[in-house]
Amino acid sequence: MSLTNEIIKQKVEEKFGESVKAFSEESFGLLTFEVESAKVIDLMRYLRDDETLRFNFLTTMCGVHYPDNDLNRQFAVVYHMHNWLDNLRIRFKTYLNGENPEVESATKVFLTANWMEREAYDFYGITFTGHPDLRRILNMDEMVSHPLRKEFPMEDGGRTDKDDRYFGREPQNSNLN
Amino acid sequence: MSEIVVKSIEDKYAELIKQRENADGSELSILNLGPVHPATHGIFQNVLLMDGERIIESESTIGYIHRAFEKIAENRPFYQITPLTDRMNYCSSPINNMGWWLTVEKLLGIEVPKRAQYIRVIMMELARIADHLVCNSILAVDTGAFTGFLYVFQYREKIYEIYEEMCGARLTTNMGRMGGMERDLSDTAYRKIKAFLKEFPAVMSEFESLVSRNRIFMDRCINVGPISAEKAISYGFTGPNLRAAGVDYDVRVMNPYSSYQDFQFDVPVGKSGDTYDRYCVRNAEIWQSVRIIQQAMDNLPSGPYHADVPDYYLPPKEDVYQNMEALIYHFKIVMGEIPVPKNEVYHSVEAGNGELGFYLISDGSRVPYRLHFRRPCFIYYQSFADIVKGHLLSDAIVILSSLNVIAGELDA
Amino acid sequence: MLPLNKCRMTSNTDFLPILIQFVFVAAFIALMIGVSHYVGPKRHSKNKDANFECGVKQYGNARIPFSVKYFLVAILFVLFDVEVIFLYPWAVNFREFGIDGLWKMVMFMGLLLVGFFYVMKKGALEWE
Amino acid sequence: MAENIKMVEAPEGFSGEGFFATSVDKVVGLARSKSLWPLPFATSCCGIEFMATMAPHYDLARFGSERPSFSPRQADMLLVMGTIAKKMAPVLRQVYEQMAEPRWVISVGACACSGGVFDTYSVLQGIDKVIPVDVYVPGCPPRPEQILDGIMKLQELVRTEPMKRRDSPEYKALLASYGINVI
Repeated sequence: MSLTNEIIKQKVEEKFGESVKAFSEESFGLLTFEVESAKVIDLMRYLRDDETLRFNFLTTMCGVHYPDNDLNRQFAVVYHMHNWLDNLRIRFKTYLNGENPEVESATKVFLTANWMEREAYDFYGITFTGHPDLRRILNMDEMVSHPLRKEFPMEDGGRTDKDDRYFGREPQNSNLN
Repeated sequence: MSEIVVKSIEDKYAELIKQRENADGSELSILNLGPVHPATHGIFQNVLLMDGERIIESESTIGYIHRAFEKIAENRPFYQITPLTDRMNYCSSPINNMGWWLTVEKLLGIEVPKRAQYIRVIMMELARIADHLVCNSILAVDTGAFTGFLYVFQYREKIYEIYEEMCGARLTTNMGRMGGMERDLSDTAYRKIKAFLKEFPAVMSEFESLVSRNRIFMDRCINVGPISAEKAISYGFTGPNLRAAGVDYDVRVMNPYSSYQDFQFDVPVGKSGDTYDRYCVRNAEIWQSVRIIQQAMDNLPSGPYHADVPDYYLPPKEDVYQNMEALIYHFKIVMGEIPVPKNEVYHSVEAGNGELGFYLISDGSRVPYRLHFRRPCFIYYQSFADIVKGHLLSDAIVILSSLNVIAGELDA
Repeated sequence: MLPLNKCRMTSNTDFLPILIQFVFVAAFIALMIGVSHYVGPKRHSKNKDANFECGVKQYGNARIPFSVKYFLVAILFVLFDVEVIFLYPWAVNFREFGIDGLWKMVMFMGLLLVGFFYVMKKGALEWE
Repeated sequence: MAENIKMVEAPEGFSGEGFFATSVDKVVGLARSKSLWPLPFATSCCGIEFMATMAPHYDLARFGSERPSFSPRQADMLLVMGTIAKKMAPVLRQVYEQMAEPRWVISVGACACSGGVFDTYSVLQGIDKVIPVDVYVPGCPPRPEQILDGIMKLQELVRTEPMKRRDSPEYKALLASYGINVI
């Protein structure tokens, strides 16, 4: 019998009980649900090793910042997994605390998570405990702030050549006023 | 928060040097396959710990052209994000563009007419040929066969001419629109594609006869940098590098998009995942792409080249001056006020290097709330340190160019 | 009766042109290096004199003991390259040498071929 | 037959019976302009356009730049092509400083000239904040003809450059303004 979303939902709920919630399929038939940050790695290992589920591929993993959520739901880490044998994808998210976003590292389960987690750390400051070498990967090592957070401006604040008033923004860096 | 000790790569290796005194007295040395290097066809740095000629350990540093695509994507309306995508994998930019358009159309639920889908397939397969041509000819240049590069780049220029017919640009194509293509295949484009299909196979077989059975090339590439299928999957390999390892995962076959199911093509698969397999898989894929373009050109359906969705597709200019609705639509689209549902979508396409995925979270406003690019180069390049252990330095260079790591996609 | 001037002894004055040629060569080289050394501009700075390591900070120094394999491969190359140089004068006028010239060259190449097989059997060419 | 071949015209000078006298500047300038060895500092998309420029169709070798040298020691012309992130700026400056005088810089592409479309925190807004630039080639990416045009403009500059420019106080002030102090 081919794998369907209901079977996955039923097996995951029966294995993890109340730590998985908010199942939904309105994202174009792709089963999406939430999981507690403590249970992420066990869930991932279970999805990979279970004979009927067989999610053998971690497609991608990224951080998301929700500044106006309440404190312990301000950061989310979204995992996409893909079952190549039955061609089914799932997406599960885990919400993390705003001040100190921390989740267990998935490098023990999939080697591909190594750089993905370093990128999430670099962009959002989410620390992955147990990561072999958690450093900044894309930005300069001397950079202290985490640029993809919503409050971080896109343009480089220190530039002098572009006067913000011509771009319809308040004169942040123009020294003419 | 746990205080993360940031140790520079060189200090870490210095300790290894002190521990490991060699029997014959020759010390280990640190070599920089660094940012400005003829062999790294792009800007990434590998600090190699070397014992004479053999590599013991390697550490990659990337991010030298990090341009914060995901931050820019959060400040731009939907139709302005395509110029970002074709600067990711700039060897095959139409595939990235079409990937983005397919994601947005999936989110908005737009049904693209058959003719536009066929034109998109033609453009994507031409881009795949261009991407594989660059990778294989540069791999041949790295092992010393320079003439192949010169022959093959002539035909890459022909592909660029076809792009120019379609969208006016050679490299950063920004091709396609929400709901189809921006213009129909002009008859010069039609003629150029026909000419390309007629002449290219001869040049390709000449290139293959020059390089594939070349004694030096085979010695330099066979059994160099093999990777097993399980490790490739665990490292997140997709695309030609994974198929070279023996796994026939191809997004065009697994979940076909843009009417790929109408075409017959096979997915070439290697055995041992070494450099020669990656080269052969890319060569075979070029032949399959030619086959797809041939089929697409033969039964190219007639009809409109874009969906009738005035909310998202810019009305023709003369209509905008005549009637009022076209003016309103034109104004709303250009200002980015297009009706976008509050939803999230993940869609992936088979790019030149693997599965290029777009994870889009939209909160109904004119800009995406979060857009994450699943970049194949970024994901499989982390295995380079693992593959290259124990090889000679000259093998490391051949492995690097056979992995076809493109800096734009790596540091997006 | 042999024409007298045909077979006179080679006195050492016949080698004078070669000597002059050597002097010219040495003088030309010394001149070129000397002039470009003194006339050429010299600009130094800390960054400019640091050696180039792909544009990033250089670590460790290059003067470390390295294994003898490198030297072995280099010397073998020089040996067989010099062997090829002997082919050139022979190839230019091998028609005048005739058959015995051919045998001389075959013997010469044969000896070196034996040396080549010896090197291969001793495993000097394998890298590990 | 030979009227369509464009020969390099001899520099102006005083020619008489079997001799030709001209200033050293002109001869050296002519020689330098026809043998500029490029250092292809190709980072992103413009690098692929540079590969198209080196390929036989647009063939940069016709202008004497056949041999690209990746080490700054033998390079005359630093072709900075593509986006230069702030992480890359010290590397670019190090490569520029290690080039032997006389050296020239062409900044190819909008990203190198002014940061281009990427007005973000991580991109250096124009390489002339780090090194002095001689020729700017606009375009994103510039077509190979534009790159060739930029190189021809630089050849004009090289041909007419006086020998003493590199020792002149203005040039030293220019370098000092970039913090490059040469003794």
